[in-house]
Amino acid sequence: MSAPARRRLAPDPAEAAREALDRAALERAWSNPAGFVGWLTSANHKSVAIRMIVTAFGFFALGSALAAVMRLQLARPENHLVGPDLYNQIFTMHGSTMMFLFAVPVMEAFGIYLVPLMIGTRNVAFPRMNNFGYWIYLAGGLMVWTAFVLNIGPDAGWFAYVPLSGPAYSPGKRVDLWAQLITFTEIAALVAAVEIVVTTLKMRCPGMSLNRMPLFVWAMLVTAFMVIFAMPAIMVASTMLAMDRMVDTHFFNPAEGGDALLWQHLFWFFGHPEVYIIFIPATGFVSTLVSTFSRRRIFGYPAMVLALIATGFLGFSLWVHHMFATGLPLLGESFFTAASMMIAIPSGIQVFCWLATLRSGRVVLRAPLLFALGFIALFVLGGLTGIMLAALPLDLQVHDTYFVVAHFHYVLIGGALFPLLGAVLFWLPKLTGRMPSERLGRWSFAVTFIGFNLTFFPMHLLGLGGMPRRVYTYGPGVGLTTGNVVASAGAAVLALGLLLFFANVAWTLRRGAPAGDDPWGAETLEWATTSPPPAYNFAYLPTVDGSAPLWSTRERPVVTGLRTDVREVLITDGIDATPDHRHRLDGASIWPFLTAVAATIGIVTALFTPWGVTIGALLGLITLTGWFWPRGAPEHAIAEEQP
Amino acid sequence: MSATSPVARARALDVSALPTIVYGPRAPLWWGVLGLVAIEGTALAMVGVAYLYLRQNFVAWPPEGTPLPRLGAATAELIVLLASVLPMAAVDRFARAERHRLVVLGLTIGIVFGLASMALRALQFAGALGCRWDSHAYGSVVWTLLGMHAAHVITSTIENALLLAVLLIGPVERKDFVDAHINAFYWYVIVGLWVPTYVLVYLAPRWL
Amino acid sequence: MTRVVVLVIAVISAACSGRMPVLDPAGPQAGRIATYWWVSFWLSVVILTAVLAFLLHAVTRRRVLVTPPASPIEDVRTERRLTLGVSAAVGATALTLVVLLVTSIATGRALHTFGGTQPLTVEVTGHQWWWEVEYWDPVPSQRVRTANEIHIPVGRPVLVKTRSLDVIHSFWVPGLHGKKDNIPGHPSSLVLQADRVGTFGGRCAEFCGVQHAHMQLLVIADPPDAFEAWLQAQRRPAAIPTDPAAHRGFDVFMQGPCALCHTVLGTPAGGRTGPDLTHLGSRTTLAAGTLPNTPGHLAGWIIDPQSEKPGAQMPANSFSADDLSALLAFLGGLQ
Amino acid sequence: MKPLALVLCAALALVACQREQRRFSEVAPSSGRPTHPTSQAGPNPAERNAWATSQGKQLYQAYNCDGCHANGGGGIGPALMDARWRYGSQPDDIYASIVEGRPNGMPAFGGRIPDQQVWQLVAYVRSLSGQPRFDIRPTRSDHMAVKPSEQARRPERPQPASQEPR
Repeated sequence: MSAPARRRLAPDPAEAAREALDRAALERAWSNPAGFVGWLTSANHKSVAIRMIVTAFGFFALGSALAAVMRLQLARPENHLVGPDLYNQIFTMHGSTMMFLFAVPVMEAFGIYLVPLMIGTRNVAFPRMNNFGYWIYLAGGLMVWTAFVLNIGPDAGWFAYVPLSGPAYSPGKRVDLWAQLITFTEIAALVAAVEIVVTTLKMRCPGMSLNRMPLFVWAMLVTAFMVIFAMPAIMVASTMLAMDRMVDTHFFNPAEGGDALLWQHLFWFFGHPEVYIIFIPATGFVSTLVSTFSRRRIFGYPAMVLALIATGFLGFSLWVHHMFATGLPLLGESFFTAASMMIAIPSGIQVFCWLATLRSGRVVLRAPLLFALGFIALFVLGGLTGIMLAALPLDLQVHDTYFVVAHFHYVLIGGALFPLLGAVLFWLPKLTGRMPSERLGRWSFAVTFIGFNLTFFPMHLLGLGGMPRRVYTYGPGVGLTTGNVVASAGAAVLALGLLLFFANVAWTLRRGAPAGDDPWGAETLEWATTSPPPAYNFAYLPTVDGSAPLWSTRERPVVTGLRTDVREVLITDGIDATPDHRHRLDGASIWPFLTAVAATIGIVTALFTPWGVTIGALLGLITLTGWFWPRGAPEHAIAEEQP
Repeated sequence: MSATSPVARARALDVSALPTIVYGPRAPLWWGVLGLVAIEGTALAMVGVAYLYLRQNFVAWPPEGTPLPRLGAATAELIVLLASVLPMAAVDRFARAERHRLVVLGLTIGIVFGLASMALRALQFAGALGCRWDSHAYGSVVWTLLGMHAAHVITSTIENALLLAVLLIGPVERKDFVDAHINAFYWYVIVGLWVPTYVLVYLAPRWL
Repeated sequence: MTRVVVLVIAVISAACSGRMPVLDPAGPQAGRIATYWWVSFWLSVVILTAVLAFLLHAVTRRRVLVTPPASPIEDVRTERRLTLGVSAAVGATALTLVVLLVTSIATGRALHTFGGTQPLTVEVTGHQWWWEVEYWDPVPSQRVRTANEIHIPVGRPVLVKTRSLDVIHSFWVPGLHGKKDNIPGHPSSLVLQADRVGTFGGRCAEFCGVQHAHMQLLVIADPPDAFEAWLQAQRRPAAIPTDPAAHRGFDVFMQGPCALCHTVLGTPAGGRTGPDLTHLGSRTTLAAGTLPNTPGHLAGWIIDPQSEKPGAQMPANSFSADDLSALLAFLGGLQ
Repeated sequence: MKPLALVLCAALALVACQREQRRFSEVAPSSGRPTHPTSQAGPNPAERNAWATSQGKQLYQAYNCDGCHANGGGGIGPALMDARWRYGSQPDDIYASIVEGRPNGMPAFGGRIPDQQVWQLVAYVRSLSGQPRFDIRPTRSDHMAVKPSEQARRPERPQPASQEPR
């Protein structure tokens, strides 16, 4: 069992044979059951993550289709393509889908795929929870999209401001569906966040102290902490909303001492960190891409880490800049203006460090890097308009106009989607074992970049021209036609660019050249294993002594002595990653799926009657009993003490 | 390229001598429960903030026509919960020593305390608050605070009961003791959360 | 890249040909905000240009077009230079932010101050989906209630009190000032002033339901004496029409559906659900800026409001042709 | 799996569309004034639609019904949230009460309130005593109102009350 690592070069045939034996044993221990049931039960972080990424991009396609319909509707004044009722459902679904069903899940999915590989371990800390999280996420998405298809889509905006979203002004089940969507997606997001925190803190390979962690892992760690402290606010708020709507509580009823602003405080206490929850993983992508393709480690690693942490903290202190127009006390507004502007400093540090890395490295201009460079340009522009919005006086003018729409699409598409697309191209060889087309990659970047700017730059001017958000039409002759026409035309170009991108992905899957372990010459541990990685990730867990393990020329020992016949991983100390104990992970199981089904039944029933909560809890009790009931694993019995 | 290059057998890091069962912050599950606690604590804190925020909208607190919440059942529950820390601390300790019978005994006592707490909570819902959840915003927020915390008491008691069943029916595994000690940890948090909840719901109206 | 620049310039020039009320201020409040806009705009242009130039320079220099070389590069002297550079850039960022912060706070304070003149107080209530406007006066009978159009005197500050009884709306007249939300349970206010005669478009800026798009208003700045004359005229109740057609319209109005929701001062009609129609004829638009106020549009609106403004609270009505023309005669007379 | 999902969706669609549809653009003629109530065949469509019932609730205020009937508790007019129905509890009966008026003060609103809105009012009036299905009935208002809300009320079994006024 304790053979030294022989990955590519194995001069000693005896050791090569031993490694082959170990791999065969690991394969048996870590592989999932085959077939449909295996698909439901998977406890492999990679297959769950890929599923989640594919699902998230599916919802992205749906959300984009809605965006296309909105651009068609707004392509000319007083258009009658969709009426106001449908339009309101469309923009609500667009926002909710993109935020809750695409951006957050896809970032966490990348974290779940990459973090165990990057820190050199075999799986995430709670593999069954991981599977549960995926099914809950899928159920939430399917529920709300089914409702939308049935013309019961939520229609009060992704922010669902009360009293508009309350019982008196949103009758029917539309907003209830939105509130339950929140329940679903927040459970999924929180599960993934805890997963990532514990995996990162307890499962890093020996030697990977916190100050040697890849920046992407740092980014995911900060993100996961932000999720843990931000999402409860929206869960509480949406639960209050659901109770106001269903069991007559008065949280938001001004006539009975409730308060409409309470909703806004709770919502934005989540809503603003949410933006950073999407953006921080993207900075992790960019750091990885910039470092790899500059052929040097990222400049200013400690500053980058501190900037991430500072962003994480500051992100919680500026929610009120979404509420400047509500008329809060002046002093408070000045504080929140200052805090909102201050967050530009950590963002600035990151941008400057990337520029310094590019400037001092030897740039290899490959397609994934192009997306990262596009990100820098767009994000700086979006950041600058963000600083404008942080200023109370200017915010009073452009708040809730297309200027804001332009701003947040620059920071969310420019700041998160571009790095994400770059990341997809970059890690596609690892995920699939095949190289994407460089040429298609470059074309898709160019078309997407141009299309994006054509679509969203004019929106700045539309906002200054007085066009508010969330209107289904506008009058002719008020100076809004040109900008809207250009934006709609740009949307077509943007759609073409995205289609090219996904065509590239499809081409890669069918025709891509074999990638090899490390086609980009990257530095982090996921490139030290095969592409795609085996179920157990590494035959022997690596150890590291620096921050760019694959670029180090020093020889490092590998970990031996972990059992290969069961799913055993090495748990290390949280700070300096010294080996602490061996831990057995749970294997594949149907119960997480059944628990997700039980929860779904409960949550959906709760749309109609409060008894749904009880029903869901009872069903959940049954499935959780099945989940945790021991099934006589002899190697854990007291009698059989391990050495 | 160290991780991909051949290494001498002597330089391999052999971890086979490391333990497989550990307790406390060394165990990943402990951290997982800590994450859960952070989430639930934040959620409860948010409702607490909402309570204080809604206070501003009222002249009197509780609002006129609503009596002050009665202290009896809640204070009794506070005592029960604080006392329940003792058996659960025993579970914690005996679990680390893998003392099967004593853990079973401690859990049983813990469950009895949990049931007592639930009964006392039911009494509070039945009348101690002096209003319904749909009376006014005050009613909504105090019912929610109590309800959220009650959900935790119920969850944790059920968890203890399940674990007790596992320990009684078997086959008992060593990791069940890790679970037992983590249940104790979770129970401490629930007792800890009852203190600010109690203060907000029952004492704060007397001061605010 | 050039293509992009050319396109962007084309877009900007195309869009700038339209009117941009935010950048075309007509009063001191909007003026101060526009000044702040230009400060931050030019600073942003400088920063963006600098970053993009540096980025282009960085990636075009020392480029490797082949597959990655094996050994990455880093050397101590370069690192020190980079540290200096990055620190300087961060320092400059902080400095810029301080400048912006101070300017922003100063601008914000200035927005709350106004000259010694006694402001005119107007209470604006947002409804789904129209604006109720009340000119405040210590004598209740002197108060004036109208809808969707606010006349103000040039050169005098106007205290706009915002409130709402249903959902959240936001009062926004970009040529004069920024927004202020109308939130149920949270009355608020802002002070604006017009420095020139003119008509300024405004609208609801907070999503408020199905017809948020058609919740507009007009602010009409008149010379002070013209304003006083207008206000006096608005105080007069409507006269019972003597003209037979209009009188028949009056009957239709009072006995038909209209009076259930609308008020006409001086008549039995006292509904408060819809806009006050006492001086409907003096207004320029119908249905909160949805239609111009012409007899044809008014007729269409009365018969079938839902095709122009689907979801509006006004129901469809059926009148005989005679009744309708009589009603229009009556409504046209409400000057 | 798939056919089952399809069937489920179809069933949902049937149930859902009816209770959720929002029909703004019905160019409904005003209710006939002096004629018989256009008592339609079958039950009131508004009563199977949560949005329409909620519109009825808004109209109940807009048309000042609460001026006499209060929030269902009665005042000048009779209570609407109890089980006593002087002129019948069926939608058609309530329609007739609104359109034709009733002795002792209930005015005739025929010709003043469009038909569609009358039916919405009928649905709401019946929901005051818990008649329509529970997930159609509105929940709490955004103003001071009788508790519990219409949805939380236990449905009353309507009993025709004696004809003489109370």
